[in-house]
Amino acid sequence: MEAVLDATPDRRTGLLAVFSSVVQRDLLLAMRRRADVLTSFFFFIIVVSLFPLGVGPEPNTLREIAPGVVWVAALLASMLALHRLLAADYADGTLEQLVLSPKPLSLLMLGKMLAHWLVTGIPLILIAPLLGLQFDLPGPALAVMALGLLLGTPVLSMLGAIGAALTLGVRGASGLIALLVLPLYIPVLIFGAGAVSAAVSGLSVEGHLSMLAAFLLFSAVIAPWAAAAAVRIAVE
Amino acid sequence: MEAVLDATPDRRTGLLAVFSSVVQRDLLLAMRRRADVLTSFFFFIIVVSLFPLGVGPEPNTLREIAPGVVWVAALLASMLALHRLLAADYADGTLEQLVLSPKPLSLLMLGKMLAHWLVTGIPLILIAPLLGLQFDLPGPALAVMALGLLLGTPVLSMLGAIGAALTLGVRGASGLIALLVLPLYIPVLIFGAGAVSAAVSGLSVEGHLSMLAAFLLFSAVIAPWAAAAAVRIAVE
Amino acid sequence: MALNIWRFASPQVIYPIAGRMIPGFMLAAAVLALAGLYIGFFVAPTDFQQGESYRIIFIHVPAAWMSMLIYVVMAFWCAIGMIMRTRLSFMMALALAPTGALMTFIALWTGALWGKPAWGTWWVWDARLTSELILLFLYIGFLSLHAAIDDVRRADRAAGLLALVGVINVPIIYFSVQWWNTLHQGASVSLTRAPSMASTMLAGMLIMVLSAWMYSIAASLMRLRIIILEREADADWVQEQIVPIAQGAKP
Amino acid sequence: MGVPWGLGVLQGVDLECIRGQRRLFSKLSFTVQAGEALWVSGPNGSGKTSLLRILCTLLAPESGEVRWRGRPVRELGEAYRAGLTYIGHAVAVKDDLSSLENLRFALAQDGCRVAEAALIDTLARFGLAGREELPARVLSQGQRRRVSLARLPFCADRALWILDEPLTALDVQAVELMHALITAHLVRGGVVVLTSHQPIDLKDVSVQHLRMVD
Amino acid sequence: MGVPWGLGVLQGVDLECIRGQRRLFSKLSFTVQAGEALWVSGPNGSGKTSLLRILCTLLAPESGEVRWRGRPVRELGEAYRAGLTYIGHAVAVKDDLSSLENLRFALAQDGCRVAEAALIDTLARFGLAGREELPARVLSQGQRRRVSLARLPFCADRALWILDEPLTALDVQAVELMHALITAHLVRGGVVVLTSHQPIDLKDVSVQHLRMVD
Ligand code: HEM
Ligand SMILES: Nc1ncnc2c1ncn2[C@@H]1O[C@H](COP(=O)(O)OP(=O)(O)OP(=O)(O)O)[C@@H](O)[C@H]1O
Ligand SMILES: Nc1ncnc2c1ncn2[C@@H]1O[C@H](COP(=O)(O)OP(=O)(O)OP(=O)(O)O)[C@@H](O)[C@H]1O
Ligand SMILES: [Mg+2]
Ligand SMILES: [Mg+2]
Repeated sequence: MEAVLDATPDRRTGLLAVFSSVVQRDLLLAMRRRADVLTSFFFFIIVVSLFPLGVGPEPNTLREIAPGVVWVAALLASMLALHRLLAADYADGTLEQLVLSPKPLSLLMLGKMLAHWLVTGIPLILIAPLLGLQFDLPGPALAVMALGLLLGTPVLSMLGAIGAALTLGVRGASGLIALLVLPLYIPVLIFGAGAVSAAVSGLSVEGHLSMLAAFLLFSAVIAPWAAAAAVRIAVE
Repeated sequence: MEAVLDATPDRRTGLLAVFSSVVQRDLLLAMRRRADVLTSFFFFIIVVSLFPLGVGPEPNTLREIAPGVVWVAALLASMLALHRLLAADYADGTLEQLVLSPKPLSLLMLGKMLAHWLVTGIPLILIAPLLGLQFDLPGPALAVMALGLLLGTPVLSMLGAIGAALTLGVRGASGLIALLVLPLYIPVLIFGAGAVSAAVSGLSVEGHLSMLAAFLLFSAVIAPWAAAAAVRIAVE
Repeated sequence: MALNIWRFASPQVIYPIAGRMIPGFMLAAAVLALAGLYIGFFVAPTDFQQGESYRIIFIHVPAAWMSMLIYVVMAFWCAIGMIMRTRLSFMMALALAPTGALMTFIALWTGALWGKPAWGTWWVWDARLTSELILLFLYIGFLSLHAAIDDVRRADRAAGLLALVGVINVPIIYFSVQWWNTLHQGASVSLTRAPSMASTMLAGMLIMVLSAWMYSIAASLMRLRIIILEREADADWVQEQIVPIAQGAKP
Repeated sequence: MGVPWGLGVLQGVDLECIRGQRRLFSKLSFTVQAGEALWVSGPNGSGKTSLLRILCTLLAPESGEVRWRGRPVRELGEAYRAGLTYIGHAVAVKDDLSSLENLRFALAQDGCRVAEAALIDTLARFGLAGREELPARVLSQGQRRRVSLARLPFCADRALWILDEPLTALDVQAVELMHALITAHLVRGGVVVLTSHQPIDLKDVSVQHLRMVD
Repeated sequence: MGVPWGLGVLQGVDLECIRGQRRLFSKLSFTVQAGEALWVSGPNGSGKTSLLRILCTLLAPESGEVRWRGRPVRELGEAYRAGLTYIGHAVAVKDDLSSLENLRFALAQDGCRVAEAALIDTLARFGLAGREELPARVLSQGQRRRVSLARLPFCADRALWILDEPLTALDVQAVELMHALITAHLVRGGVVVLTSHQPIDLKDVSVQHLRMVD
């Protein structure tokens, strides 16, 4: 019995250690549910593939709608995984524990956003060019698409986390998230898809991409703080 | 104390009463979470409206992609609400109680499917023609779209319930549902969007619509049974 | 009768029988593949419309047919397992799925390779192609669902149910060319176009189909043996099989 | 088959339960007579919940069988479930519905229709007077459990009650009420199977104690 | 704020709590000394959980304040939370992680790094030997609670423990272990606030009993 009563932890761990433990735990959970990691990925592929089915096989139309379709699918795939970003932690009491942590909650939220992006964003970025190929997009447009997604998907994860936090414990959360988050996603969609369209027609893409970069910076500053505030409200 | 101990219930209630109590309860829950009812609705509207943003304002392209976009959005909106169809009942023990009911489980499942359709399907059918109008679809095509949705959305609810039941308590369920269910939705998508496209080009839509009707009959026979089987597997 | 045999055939009985059958099927697969490819690439004449590229048919069609057939067989085993509660049938189904997915993948890939010279594009969103893609998703869904559930009994039955529901897709693939007018050939087009070639082409194709059958059976049996070992790891007969092997004895 | 009725109402015969790689119990047999309670106790994880789920057919035993009035419950099917009330760990209470609605629907799905007044009355006796209309979300832990237990008085006509830790989270007064309910059910000839880490304090009725071991 | 240190370590001053339209308590004041336990008991719904959540700042009181070493906890903020361990009704155990991983991450998020061996050792003492690698999903109700409680031995350096019904679902042996843990914490000068419907059986330490009324 004695040993139990005086286990001595090492409490000199810094911010970074706590941050990375949050990221690690979420990644580990995602790996456990291996299906999950693959799923937003497959969801993305399936949604992208659904459109041509509904729209018909005309290659010119397809090339024209490709940027929009890929970006809308990326939005939806990113959103699909949002519900599990915080809801499970809320239900089982983990979130209370995070709120009671002496480390800044916004940092912990940033960790969760990072994990979400690693699990949902990265696979999209990797597969999108392949799907674009099937829509017959030219090479430079594919590169622009990947770059745009690289800048845009973290924004999706960060804004999404705010929505997820705001809807915690709210009746019908998973639907409400969509409602809150999709409008916030629209600027990303417009500039992301715009960049690809511009590349297809050989125009300059710099303006679009730098807007995306600006969104990224902006949400990196705002989102962790906003999400933390929302979580505090939800836990109360 | 005595009164508590000998309350006498009236147990001569038939199948229909139990069925309608399942439907009523789910409808009441949906009304309580009023946000939810509105959400798959707004989700539908937002997704449909996102496309013109991503694709660009060219009216001919829009008219061409409209049937596909509306149907894909309907698929996704219907799928979005699937997770809550059974997962909450599973988590809080309600599903166990349904399984232990002496009434046939498949009937109770049909009740849940009906409630899901009333909450997610009906609003889509009502709003879709309005959205089609914005894509510049002609009148007859709008009527065909509404009719197609009327036949198709119950199929989505029923097939979806199977997917929801199969993924109960499974790691990463909400994603896995998408993976399982979207492929099953594809035939509905093809014939649903096909009917509208045919109507746009003035062709006969009878073949498409009767395929949808056949799907409806087929899934009305298969789905309650399959969902009940899946629920039994999950509860064990 | 056949059903009865399966019903009472225990994993313990099947394990050694499968072991004995595998080499035969493998050999047959190899020989038939060699013969089929020889006929396909050296005997069958060049197609006057498509040139040499049509020869991909000797891989494409067998793979496409197998992909559908295996799914049906898999669903059949699942149905047997659900109705008769036999463990072995679920193991059969699980053993078939990866081969089915592989065949589907090959059909898609060779189809795409063929599409470039034939239609000028790798991929079109045509009904046949798409429903074949759905088949791949169904296989993946089956395997993912199975993998996502820890309890084997539950995983078997849940995935089995999915397989049964998904069987509806197979007729869609098969009849898609009739239901929609698509880029993809209908069932008889390529054979009637040049009647003089039909017999050698047909022979080559059929031999390749047979070879695919043999390969699929062999591969599934191999996987079946592994699954049996995994699931029966605690059983005495497995211990007797494995322990001597681990100690260096001949299996 | 062939077991004469006199041998007992609820029987477990050589039950075996395996979860994962672990054999929780095997060769577990017991016989409960009408009017008798079976109190299952034992350390955490010893298989109490698993046993109860086997008894109500939610879980299939690895081997052995459960018999009700001499017949295997797998054969009885719906007929068995029609005489059974199971209240598990999960309370089956919907956050978004009020106590009253929760109770009403729980009973309706059980196929029984009850007058509104009787429902309100019962809730009051379960200490929820004035809280009938509150959504269950805001109720305390113990109050949520009370809502799920408030079904029991209406299940007097179901011979077999299977209750998994019904006393958890209940305060002293509610524990007494539960004791009274269970006693009344036994007196009228019902069978009650329940688990509890606290001792069961039933007077004037026969309680069989099944101790699970780890 | 003028309250001398000697008056106690944890103080509730004129606390009032209103949920919905209902005033759960008001003018509630108490003082807990170092080395003393506060056992909160009372009927279901009387506001025990609400009080504990107020004490750990998860809930704001309607009026009144909580003081720690004489200073209002709202002012102390992070400094207060750094000396606090709260284990609520929700166990914060992830179904998909093993017991070991659950414990490791719970500690890591608390900012404390522990050797693997110590974790395994502690889990064993909580009766989870041989189950360290099982996903929490398959654990029994009591075992899940044990996983969440296994954090406590590593929180010896946190002065204030707030535990909401820590004994629920625990078997006799685990209850004893909890008593020992709490006693040890009090002996070393910590403060423990806990709720329980079962009587708290702490010897040789001073336990203050706060009875909530409905
Ligand atoms: C990725 C693209 C493709 C897919 C997914 C695909 C799929 C299939 C499937 C599933 C079958 C078997 C169904 C049946 O026998 O009716 C099949 C057969 C066949 N495919 Fe493809 N195919 C693709 C591309 C092509 C291309 C580009 C050609 C030639 C231009 C082609 C020519 C054929 C022929 C000749 C048959 C045999 C039809 C028969 O005699 O029954 N396929 N394909
Ligand atoms: N997949 C598995 N592998 C190993 N053990 C498992 C698995 N699934 C369940 N178990 C074990 O089975 C037991 C389930 O016990 P059950 O829930 O029936 O216990 P209980 O007696 O009700 O306990 P409690 O008092 O805590 O409620 C646990 O010991 C659990 O660890
Ligand atoms: N919106 C509301 N309107 C009215 N009453 C409310 C509202 N929200 C909460 N309550 C009441 O507040 C109380 C919350 O009690 P709390 O959870 O603190 O009780 P507790 O003492 O922990 O009970 P238990 O022993 O059951 O855990 C309950 O009586 C609940 O009915
Ligand atoms: Mg239990
Ligand atoms: Mg409480």
